[in-house]
Amino acid sequence: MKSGRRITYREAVREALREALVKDERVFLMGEDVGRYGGAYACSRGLLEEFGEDRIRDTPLSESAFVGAGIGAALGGMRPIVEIMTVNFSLLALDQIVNTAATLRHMSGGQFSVPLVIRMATGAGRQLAAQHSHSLECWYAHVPGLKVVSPATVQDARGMLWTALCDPDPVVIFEHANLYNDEGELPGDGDPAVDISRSAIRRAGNDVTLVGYGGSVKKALTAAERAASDGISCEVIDLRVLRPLDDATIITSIAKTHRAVIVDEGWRSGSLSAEISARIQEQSFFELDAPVTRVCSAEVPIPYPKHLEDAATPQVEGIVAAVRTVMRK
Amino acid sequence: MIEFRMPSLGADMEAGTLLEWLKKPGDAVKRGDIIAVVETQKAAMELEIFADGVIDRLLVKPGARVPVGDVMAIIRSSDTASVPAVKEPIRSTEPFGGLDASTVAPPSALPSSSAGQELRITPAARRRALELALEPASLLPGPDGIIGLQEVEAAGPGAMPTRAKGIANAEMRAAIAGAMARSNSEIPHYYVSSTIDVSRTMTWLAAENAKRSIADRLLYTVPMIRAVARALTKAPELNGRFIDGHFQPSTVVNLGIAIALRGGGLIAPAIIDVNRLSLDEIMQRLRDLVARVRGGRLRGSEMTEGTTTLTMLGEDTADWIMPIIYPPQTAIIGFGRVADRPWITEGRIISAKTVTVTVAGDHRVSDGRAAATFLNRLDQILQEPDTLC
Amino acid sequence: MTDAHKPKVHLSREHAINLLRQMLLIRRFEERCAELYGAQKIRGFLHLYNGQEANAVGVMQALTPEDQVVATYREHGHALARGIPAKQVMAELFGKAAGSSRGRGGSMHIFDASRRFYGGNAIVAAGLPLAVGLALADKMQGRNRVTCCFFGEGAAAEGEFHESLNLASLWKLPVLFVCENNQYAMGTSIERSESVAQISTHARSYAVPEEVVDGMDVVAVEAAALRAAEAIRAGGGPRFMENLTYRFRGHSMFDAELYRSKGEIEEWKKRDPISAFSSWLEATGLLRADRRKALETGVDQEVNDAVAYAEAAPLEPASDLTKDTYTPAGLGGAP
Amino acid sequence: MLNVDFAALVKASLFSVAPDLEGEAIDPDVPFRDQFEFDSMDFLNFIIDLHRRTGIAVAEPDYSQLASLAGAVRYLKSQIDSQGAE
Repeated sequence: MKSGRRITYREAVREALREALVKDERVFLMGEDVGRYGGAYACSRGLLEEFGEDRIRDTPLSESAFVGAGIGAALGGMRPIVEIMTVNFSLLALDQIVNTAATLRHMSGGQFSVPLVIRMATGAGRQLAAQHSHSLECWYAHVPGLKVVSPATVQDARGMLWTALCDPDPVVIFEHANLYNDEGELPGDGDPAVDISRSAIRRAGNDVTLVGYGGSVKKALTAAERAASDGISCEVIDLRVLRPLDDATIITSIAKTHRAVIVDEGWRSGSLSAEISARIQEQSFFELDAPVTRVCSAEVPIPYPKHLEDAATPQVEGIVAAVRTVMRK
Repeated sequence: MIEFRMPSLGADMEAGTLLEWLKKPGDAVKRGDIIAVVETQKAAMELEIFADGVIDRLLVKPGARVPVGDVMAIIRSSDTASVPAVKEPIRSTEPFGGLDASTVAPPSALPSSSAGQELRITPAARRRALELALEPASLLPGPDGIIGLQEVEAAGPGAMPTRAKGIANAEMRAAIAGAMARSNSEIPHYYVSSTIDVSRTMTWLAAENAKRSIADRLLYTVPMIRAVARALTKAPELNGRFIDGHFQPSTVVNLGIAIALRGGGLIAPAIIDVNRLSLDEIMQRLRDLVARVRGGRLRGSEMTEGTTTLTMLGEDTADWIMPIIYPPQTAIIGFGRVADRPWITEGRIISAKTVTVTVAGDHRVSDGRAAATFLNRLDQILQEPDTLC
Repeated sequence: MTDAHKPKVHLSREHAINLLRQMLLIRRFEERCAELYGAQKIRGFLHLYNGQEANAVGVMQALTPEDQVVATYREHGHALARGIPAKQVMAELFGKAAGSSRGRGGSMHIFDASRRFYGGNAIVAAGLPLAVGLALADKMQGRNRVTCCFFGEGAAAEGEFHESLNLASLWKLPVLFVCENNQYAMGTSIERSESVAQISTHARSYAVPEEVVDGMDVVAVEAAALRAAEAIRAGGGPRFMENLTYRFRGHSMFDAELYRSKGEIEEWKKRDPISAFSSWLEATGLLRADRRKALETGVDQEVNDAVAYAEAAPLEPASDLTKDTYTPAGLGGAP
Repeated sequence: MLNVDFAALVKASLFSVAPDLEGEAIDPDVPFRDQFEFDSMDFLNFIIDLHRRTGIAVAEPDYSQLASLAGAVRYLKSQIDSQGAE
């Protein structure tokens, strides 16, 4: 087996894009600054030179139109990858995504599929203030007709794109902005494609089930290490897929630990963690030895100054405190 | 003749108030003509007629509130290509053809919170307490006032038994109490008893135990169980079950043994097919049953397979007992305490170890003669203890 | 647009009768819908096409079965003119499983994959980006066909209208934009919603060749559509038609039409596209009076059959509720 | 087995039979059967455990002497002394 190699999350995304463009000529990348500029997070650097303007399309700042055009092109037999620079700008294209991409198949009585992949960066942590620090994955994970994934590791960033392109229905991929520079291990050989249906246990444990996704997974792992020195064994679950949710992995873990803490960078009210908490209560009520606890963003527009941004968003200390709470320590 | 009805003019319109008729009886009308004006919550709207003909009768006067679909006028149709009469509009609009509510599974019944003071116990702890036959109210909460798994495990038996799958005793006790009450009212009990000299059997047992290592000693209940099981084969009406109004005799003797519960109450799990077992096997089954009753780990089958039950008072307790049958069985055998009592043999009074055995029977199935047959057979067996092995 | 290179419409008798019959079918269909809505057989929102028949019928003559159509919520005329059977459209309005979208879409969401009819759309102007995308796919895969997108003048106020025209022009995409300017965006006349009342001027500002057409004259509409389609097929990029027309009924069923006068409606009714065309045909001898009556009877029968079909068709069982939310595994032509 | 705390030893055997008794006060002179649920099976298991701990096999006729804590302690002591004397 060829030994694994370490690359950054950004390089993993670029490799995935390049592989898709090579493997299927129907694939093309469309979005703001994806071509000449090489991508707002430099994920498509070099692709314009290799594949040309026809398949690496810089668009005007018309999110609704180019996302709508992506839907139309998918209907027309292409396999578009539409990059919306960040979830913050996707609000302008919500109507196209929700009222057309997600709805068309069911509403047309099954006549049309929309094989479209939409990628967008998400999350706070770089002092971009309220309008550029949103974490709205739960809005998309709320909509039937969409699949929503959140690669937290380099391996998932490398492997999810191709699987998403193979899916006949629209898939939305959220890449947390804080992950692009992280380095990670990629297996040496074999097909890098990974599934987009199951959650993964990143760390086994017996006392508390710690659930997180995207940028929150590494914080959960750090918190688990700290809790271990405190004699508490945490099992860390990386959701990977936000719709459909993989209840089984969570429920099985809680049958062992009897306690759950969910880390979610969205605002608490109506968040994805609220949905997960409700499902745990419905399916594991008699297994619970403590109320399901959530660590979410404070319900405020994310502030600009670092100390306030940190105070507003989930941090390792808060996760450790939540773990101690459910352990009644 | 065509009925002109109040049309629905919008998704949320229920009725309209007639402002004025624009046609009068006898007027000719053709498709598309406006024949009336009505007031709706939005604005005044003109009503169109979709048929050619002549106004016959106007049924509603201006100012009247007319629900959508009600008839307002009658038109004599002159139109040859008669427009198919529009069937009665569906009054209640059934969205989605009656969406089946079960698609959203309602949560199962909410666990009842304990009465009295506010007992803060977690669901997992409540379930574990039941498994360990521990009364939640009797458990000591942690410093935070909550009873969690750790508090239950601390109160439970020393060794942390693995998550046993048996029936929780508390539930079982409640179920049996119910059965007893029913039995007492539904089953017509008759009672027959006789006193038996068990000296030979007790002497035989003492000799047998003296030969055995201490761990292999037999309790005196073991030879009694053996004798009862064999004697029952002579009185089949005492060994079976009464279900749906008729008696089902059993080919084997599954003898229920009444065992005392820690928190009070009797439970009678059965030793299955006693007559196939050796004395040592009976002793082992008995020891196992007692341990599992205490640990709350009985199997469902043990509680339901019994064909007759044996209940025995301890050494210095009482002389005889009138027990109640465990439904759906049809008899129960009660042993008083074994003790030295005066006894007549060959005209002389001697001291002998005797016991009074009472048969309670179900008069719908058997009568005293069956009980007497059983008791005589039991007596004979207990006089020849070496046949017990 | 000078007359010099206006291709003449070759108006044979058979073609003329066909145009008239299609418009008549739409008119009777819509009138029957109004009645059925009053009887609560059709529910929800209903936007009728009476008066604008010439646009759908005229433009459809310039499209081939390979071309693609994107419409709006006032789409019965476009669906029927595109060839979707009246039975299927009516069954869809009744919400029956035999409807064009299995009864799930209703009046505003009629779809037909076999006829490349990519449906109505309840969101004003939301169809434009879709059409741009379909055309983009054709261009990238070397297919030479037209994607025709219908919308009202109200769409011009939406961002997507401007974004789509810019994209189509920027990338030279084969889109035929057809704006049916019926003077009123819901309850607001065009003077009160558009700084520039002539919508086609917007097209010019994105360098998209445009033409203003009399939307009450089916022959004029057909001629203009043929010209535009021909230019698009020649690789000339998008084209824009502004059809000046008028709707004889309210924006939707619950419209008291307080915003316009009776007189104005009567004035436009004098130019009813059906009666104007049929009297012109009779004058030129292409159409005999008895032939017109036979057409009317035939159309009435087709509409009655459609209603009977819709009435008898079953509802979709509630157990199918979530069916087709996602594509079943194995379908969808994975790459 | 000289200065063995016989009371603790007897209690240990008792608790092996009935663990839930641990922590409850046991009156040395009142027979076990009259203080808590303790039937013939429990008594036999108690005797077997005593044998395991002390090697003393209590004969059935002597059972009645071990009916209470004090009685059991006295019996065990007497057995030890008699063994010592042999």
